[in-house]
Amino acid sequence: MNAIILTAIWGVIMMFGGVFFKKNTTPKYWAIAGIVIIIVANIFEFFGHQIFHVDTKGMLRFDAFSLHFNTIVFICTLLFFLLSGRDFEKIGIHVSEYFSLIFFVLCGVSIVSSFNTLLLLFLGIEILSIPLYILTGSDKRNLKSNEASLKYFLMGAFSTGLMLMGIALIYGGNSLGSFYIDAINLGTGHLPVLIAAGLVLLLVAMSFKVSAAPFHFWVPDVYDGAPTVVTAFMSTIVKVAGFIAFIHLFQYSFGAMQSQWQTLVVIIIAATLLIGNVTAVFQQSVKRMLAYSSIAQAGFMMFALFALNDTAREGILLYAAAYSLASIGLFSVIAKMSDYSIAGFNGLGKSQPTLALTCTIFLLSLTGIPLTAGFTAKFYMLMAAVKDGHQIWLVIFAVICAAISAVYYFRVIQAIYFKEPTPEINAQMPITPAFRWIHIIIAGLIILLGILPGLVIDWIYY
Amino acid sequence: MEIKWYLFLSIALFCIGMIGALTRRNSIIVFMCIELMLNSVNLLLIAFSKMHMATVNAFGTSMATSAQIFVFFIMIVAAAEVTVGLAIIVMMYRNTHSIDINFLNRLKN
Amino acid sequence: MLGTYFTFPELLLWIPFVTGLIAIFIKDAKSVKAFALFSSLATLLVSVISLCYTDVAHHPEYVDYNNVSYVWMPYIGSSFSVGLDGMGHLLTFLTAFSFPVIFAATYKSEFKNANAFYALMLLSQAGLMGVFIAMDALLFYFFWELALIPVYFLCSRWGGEKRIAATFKFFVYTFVGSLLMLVGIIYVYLHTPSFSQDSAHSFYIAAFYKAVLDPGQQSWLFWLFFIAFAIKMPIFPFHTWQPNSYEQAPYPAVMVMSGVMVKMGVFAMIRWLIPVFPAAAAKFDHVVIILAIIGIIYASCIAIVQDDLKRMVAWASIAHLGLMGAAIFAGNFTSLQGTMLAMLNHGFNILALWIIVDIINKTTGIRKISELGGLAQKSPMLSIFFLVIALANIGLPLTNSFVSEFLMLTGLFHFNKWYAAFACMGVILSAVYMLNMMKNVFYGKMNSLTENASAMSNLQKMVLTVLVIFILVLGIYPSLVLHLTEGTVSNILAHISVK
Amino acid sequence: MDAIQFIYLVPLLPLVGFLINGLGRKTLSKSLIGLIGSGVIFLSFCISVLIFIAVSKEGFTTQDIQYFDFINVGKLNIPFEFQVDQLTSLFLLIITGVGFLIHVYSTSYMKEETQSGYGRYFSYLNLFVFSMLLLVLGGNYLIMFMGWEGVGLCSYLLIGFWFKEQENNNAAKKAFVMNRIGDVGFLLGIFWLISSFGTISYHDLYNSSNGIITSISAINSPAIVAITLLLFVGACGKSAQIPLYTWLPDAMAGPTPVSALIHAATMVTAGIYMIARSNILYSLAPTTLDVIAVIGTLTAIVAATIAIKQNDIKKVLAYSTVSQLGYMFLGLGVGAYSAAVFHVMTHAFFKALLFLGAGSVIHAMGGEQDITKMGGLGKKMRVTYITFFIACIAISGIPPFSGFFSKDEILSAAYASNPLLYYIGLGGALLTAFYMFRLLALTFAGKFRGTEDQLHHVHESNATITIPLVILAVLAAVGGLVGIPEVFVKNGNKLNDFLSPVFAHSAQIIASQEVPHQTEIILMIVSVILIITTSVWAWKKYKEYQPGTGEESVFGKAIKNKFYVDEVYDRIIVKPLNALSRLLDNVIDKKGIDGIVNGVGRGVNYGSRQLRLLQSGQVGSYILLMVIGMLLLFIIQLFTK
Amino acid sequence: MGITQILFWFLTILALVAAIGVISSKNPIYSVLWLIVVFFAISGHYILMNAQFLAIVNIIVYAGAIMVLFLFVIMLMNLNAEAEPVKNVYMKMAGIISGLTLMIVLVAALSHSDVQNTIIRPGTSIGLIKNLGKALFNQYVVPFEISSVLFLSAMIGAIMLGKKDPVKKISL
Repeated sequence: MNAIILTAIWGVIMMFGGVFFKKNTTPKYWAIAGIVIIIVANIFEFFGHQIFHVDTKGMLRFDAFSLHFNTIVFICTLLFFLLSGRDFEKIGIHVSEYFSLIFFVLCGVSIVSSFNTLLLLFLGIEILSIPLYILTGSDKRNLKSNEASLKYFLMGAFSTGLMLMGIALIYGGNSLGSFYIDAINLGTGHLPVLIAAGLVLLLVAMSFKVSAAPFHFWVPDVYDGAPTVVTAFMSTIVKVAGFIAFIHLFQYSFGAMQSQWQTLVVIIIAATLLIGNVTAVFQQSVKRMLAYSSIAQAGFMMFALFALNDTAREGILLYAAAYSLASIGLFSVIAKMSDYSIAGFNGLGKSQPTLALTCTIFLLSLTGIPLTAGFTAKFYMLMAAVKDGHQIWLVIFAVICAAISAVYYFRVIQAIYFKEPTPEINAQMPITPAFRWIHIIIAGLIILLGILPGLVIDWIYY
Repeated sequence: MEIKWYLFLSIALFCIGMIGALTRRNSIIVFMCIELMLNSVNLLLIAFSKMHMATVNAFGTSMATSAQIFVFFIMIVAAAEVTVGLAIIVMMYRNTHSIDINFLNRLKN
Repeated sequence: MLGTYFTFPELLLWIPFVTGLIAIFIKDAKSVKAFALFSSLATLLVSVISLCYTDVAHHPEYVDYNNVSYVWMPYIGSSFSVGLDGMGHLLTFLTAFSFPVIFAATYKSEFKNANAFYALMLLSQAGLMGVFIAMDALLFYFFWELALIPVYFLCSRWGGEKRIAATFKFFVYTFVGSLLMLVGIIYVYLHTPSFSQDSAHSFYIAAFYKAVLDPGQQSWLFWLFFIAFAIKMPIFPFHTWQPNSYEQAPYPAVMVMSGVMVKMGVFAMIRWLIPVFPAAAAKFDHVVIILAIIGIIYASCIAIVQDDLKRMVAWASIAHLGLMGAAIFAGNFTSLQGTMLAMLNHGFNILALWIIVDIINKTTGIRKISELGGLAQKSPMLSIFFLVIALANIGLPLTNSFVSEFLMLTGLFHFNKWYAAFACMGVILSAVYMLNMMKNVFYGKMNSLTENASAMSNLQKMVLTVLVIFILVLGIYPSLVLHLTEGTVSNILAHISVK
Repeated sequence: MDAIQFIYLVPLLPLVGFLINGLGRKTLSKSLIGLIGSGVIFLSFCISVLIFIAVSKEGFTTQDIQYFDFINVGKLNIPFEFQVDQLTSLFLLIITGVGFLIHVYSTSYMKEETQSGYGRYFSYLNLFVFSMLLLVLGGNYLIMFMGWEGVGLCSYLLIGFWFKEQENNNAAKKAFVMNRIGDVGFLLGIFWLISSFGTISYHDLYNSSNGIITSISAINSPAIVAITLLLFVGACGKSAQIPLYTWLPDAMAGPTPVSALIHAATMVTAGIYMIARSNILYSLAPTTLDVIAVIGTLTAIVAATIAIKQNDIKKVLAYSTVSQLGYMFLGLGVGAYSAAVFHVMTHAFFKALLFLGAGSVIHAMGGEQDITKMGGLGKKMRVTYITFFIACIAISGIPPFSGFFSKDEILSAAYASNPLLYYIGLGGALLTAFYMFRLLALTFAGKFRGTEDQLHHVHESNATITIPLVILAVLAAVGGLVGIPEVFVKNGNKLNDFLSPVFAHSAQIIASQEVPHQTEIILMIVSVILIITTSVWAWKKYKEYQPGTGEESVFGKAIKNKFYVDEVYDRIIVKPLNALSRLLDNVIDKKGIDGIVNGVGRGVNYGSRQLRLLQSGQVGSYILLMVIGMLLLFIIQLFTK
Repeated sequence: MGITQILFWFLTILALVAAIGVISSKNPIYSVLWLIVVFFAISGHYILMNAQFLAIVNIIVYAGAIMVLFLFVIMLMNLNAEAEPVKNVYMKMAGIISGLTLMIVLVAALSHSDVQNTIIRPGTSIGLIKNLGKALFNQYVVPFEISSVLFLSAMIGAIMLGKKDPVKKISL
């Protein structure tokens, strides 16, 4: 609850800050201060010290898992602010408002990680999405940004419609007439047809949010068109929040009858892995490539939904951290570049050796090479899936797709180290020592989680 | 009336809205179609709320209430969405003098 | 004593790892070279000392020096367990020995960004060591991949013209294999008994050996593991990455790859494949052996017509590893002992061969066999070295490979006479291509290109002499190695027969 | 017994010589190199003599000396061991004795080599002797195989001694590879032995009291036939029998003393030794013996036929060796093991003599080897001429020279076994007489047919060359007397008696068929008369030879071109192998397997290009695709159960 | 057929016809008007089901506010029938077919649901404002507050996107 309230409050503070802040650079520091406070408050709540005592009537449920997830997300956001805070200034003049919207998104994130009724799921998802529609279009005079924003908005609204229809059907189908997600849980019996239809609609709507195929079509265009710094935020933090909501919902409401809808998840996973990985291979723009790669990674994260066991819950947290850290790091570099194509990375190994090394670590992590968090995350996902015991072929298919993913991630690595730099492009990237150090910290975190995943996982059982 | 007629009606409205969203290129009309879809959901929810009228929750209120409140929230959200959506459409119109959803087509492949 | 604070496997792993990290920061090319050489010599020293601490049968306290296990990820039953058994000793020694040899032999070569180069070399050594000492499946997988990454960078950064594509192919190939293996590891893991209260299953090697898998499960799991290992070795038809990447890789990297890395596959088959899936191994032994033998003949034939020295050696290596693959699956004491010996021998021989190819290439600037000739007049010493090494490759008696080939073929013959007969074709064909090379490169008349060939450096002479001495000593007294690995082999055979 | 304790010195000394000469080839002086090279062999020879004396003593039993565990894996234990018996000691004498003479001869013959070449030469020579000694001393098949491959290697090195000429290298390679083919057979034989009996020590296998073989009474059991045949394949390679004989004539590319060494003392006799050593095994496999006899006979006649048309002095001798080896195998094939060994010995003498004599001639002619360009050399090179003449008589089998006795013993044994073999063998003997005297006549008789320069150059060789010739001539003349047939002198066949312990057990297995003494004498007389007639005819025919006479018949041409065997081999083995290799490399591998691998990559790329077209950039189509996906999910969820 | 049924069918047909009118009108303004008709029809249904409060809200918020907003925007842009270019016929067909298929699939599937024949009768006080207001500010106070965040962000967005910034060149 601390997080929800504080993020909302800080969003309001930032909103008013837009009026009072004289310099464009000030909001960044306020935002960093805010997120630090929120992290601290959240950790406090994790250890049982609530600041705000609110009776939610059971509509929100703060367990160790959701609070822990919040902490991870906020820490990622902090790192994101530290790395890319200045890039908001490039979008336009409303820097403070951008931050304010980000905080509202974070409010949505904290809601979807702990919702207990479909109503709050719906509200959370909307709070998460609406600021993002705006942020996507925040580069107002950029037609790509306009286009992305419109596409995102229309499709997002459409998926909201699907989701609401699903909720309505589920409401009608369960005899209790309840929106509480644990009340929907019907045990292992046969799925009533109304609930089955509602489930499919919810699955589709949530798949849309987490960019699983074939509901992923908005992703490449929106990620590509949005200002890079916004892309970094929404492709990482918002997306993993979507996953948490997804899993939360399906585990509590439909977990017991998983066998009746697992096939759908299998189809979605297979399609997502295939489309994400294969399409990414041909992309020339790193930004767009990362968009496809985020689809591909979503395929892996969907395994948590496929398996729905403890390992999957552990894995999704790890995956959230690993994927977010690496992507934030990469996007922060792209945000500094004038050329998003792979050629933009040419010779980075020579001009920016430290950055090159950290980027390589990020890419290796995304590929899933051991000693990086990406590996442990994938490992947990695969383990969860194998533990589930069904559809081993899907796991094998997934690892083959992971191998395909090496193709496009390594194209960037090849550009960094084995290609000669093109002098005119990206000659003077504004790289500060602080930026470098934060990169190193992120890389360090990735490796740390690669060696000791327990650092993240153990807290679930605190 | 049997509940099924409401169900079919709202499905019909939902699908008509969907067909509109699929076939029209005017972004405002597409948006209106989506609103139509939301309204069909509202109708369905209220129909179901009547069905669950007898069930009472832990707080002593009828389960029908929760659905009606839900509809209320849907309306809130729809209003917010409309604000943002129209702002986006207007912004695009300012830049391109078009509200055709296919007019801007820089992002593809 | 030492065992209280540090065990040998740890030292073997951490020395190259830490020095590798340090090496990045030594900007001066000469110093980093010397540093790398000394680091590798230190590792070698540790390895040699560890060899003295092997007699576990008579000195049980030696277990403390050679095995250690730390808590790592207790909640999933994985631990940092490393240990040295006979086979581990053998292969860590090979690794420890190879690197100083490589550094010394290429001491004259200049590499751009020397610090990165030598750092990656040392890191690859650490990865390789890790593979050979890991007693935990997850740890094994970690090192299995980690050994690959530095080599990938080495080859892609310092290789030939088409290096990026060739090396990447190599990378993807092995990556696919290892990911498949990962699925297999997870599956087996979920069928292991518990080894601690913290988790229901364990990655510990003994747990893997005890995993309860019915033959049906073993059948498909076997292939998941097998493909990974077969790609690494490589066994026909998973070999196509090798000639290209060897052709493109810089010499030190290619020495690491063919001298040590390919042994990872052989090693892993013996340690992680056959004892874990004995039923499947028994079921598919014919398939694998036939593939391996096709590989022997196929690769030997292709080696005959190669014009590029590097490609020729690459194909020769595939042929030799084919024999090892067949011998492993013959699965008797003789063939396994032969394979053990062969791993070491092949390491020495191919290393020496690459050193010579490197010298030829560096001094003449060409690699085409057809353009070379008459080097024996220019550099008789080199030709003598090559002769011995070529003979060792052919498997002539009194050289090391003879014993290993003899044992492997004996074992194979015991398994099936026809297989041995076909595998022997490789013995004939190897003579053809090695002598072809001898004839066309060293014999004959000098030409304008080879006239300028300069002599070897003293360091190279020394290294080659050491290698030749090893070749001969092991050829005359192979018991040195056979005694070392006896225990391992009987353990593995016991596992196969028990299950 | 003392000498036998030092038996390890016999091979060790040449090895030491090899090392010293090899390492010091640049620093040591030529004379020192020669001295060391010959000296070590001489010392070995002395020890061999002592061993021979020790072995010939009454009550000697086979000695098995183990040094260390060579290979010890599980149940398979192969020690590094030597075995000494009569056969071994005889071979030791031949190898070191004849080898020593060749060394001495070489010190002078190779004088013109460069310093390092000289050193290299002697080190190889020493290594050669070492390998051969290892071969005969080995106490099990593996040690034998080590020597076996070792001689192959040395022949490779020496044939390609003048490595600047690629022809020599090709010959060397051919020799090695052909040997290798045989060796693989040998190796498989060893494997089979191991898998059947678990051991390959002669001691364990053949020991008269508790040998494993002895306990198996089944004659012609498939395993034994297979083992013996496989081992025989090895022998074919090493001893140049059909079909693996073509390397030997090509091996003439090396220096002439090397040919002497290969043909007389070492290498080619290895096959005979091996079969003689495994006589018990072979006696248990009569089928194999028949095969050996047939192949031996065939080789004898074919090689002899080819020899009559050859013009290269060394080629003639080479084919004669092949032919003589055929006789030896014939002897082995009909179970006359000691006769074969006897022929090995006499052959060593006269063939060494022939080659060394040929070397002397070539030396004198300044490297010329074509006998049609020689003639009349007898006047200028008396010693060479006489010794060569003696050798010719000996090889042709004219009594009382050595060749007569040994060949006669083989032929009579062949007659006892199957008269047909005898007749063919006799035909071969006649051919032998013919080509040897043709050679003699063309070289030494008539007018000189070379250039003026050569005529001036021709001279008798110096003492270091002639003395070995003389010694060998004496041996060739009288060497046969150790094996005088029973027909002439009771217990005259000393060699047979000496070797009898080795073959005793075989004699029990094979019921020996004795030819009646009268028949034997008649056969002998007939053959001698025929041989002498042929010899005289050949001498007459070629005494006044003038080149360029007449057309060759088809058959003659075929003979001259060695029945086109090399060409056939080239056509059916070498070329197809090369073509196959290229096919494998360029088509199967690059296009096939790698093509599939690359195809997967291209497929992914293609898929990528196609799939991204789904991303049309139009919201309408995105929603449409979403709806279709949703429909699919609905159908699956709601309508499939 | 009682009055309720007659009203039901009337409103249903009205809603469907108007909905089709929404998606088939060339002129956006007609679409808006048709949509308002739909809303009225739906509100009628609400009243039939005794959800008076929502019926009123629906009229006020949707028909009154939101649709007016739409009209404003359309008029602001001065759009008329020709403004919309012709869409690809195949896409149209595909859209219609898939939409209809979805409808058929859903109807076919849901007509087997076990609650379908529950009769809905008018006559409770649940839908009254008093009742709902109590629930909203007791049980649903948290979502209610949370929805304010939604509005805030929407507001910021509308302002930010609508405000005229110092001129920056349009980047393509």
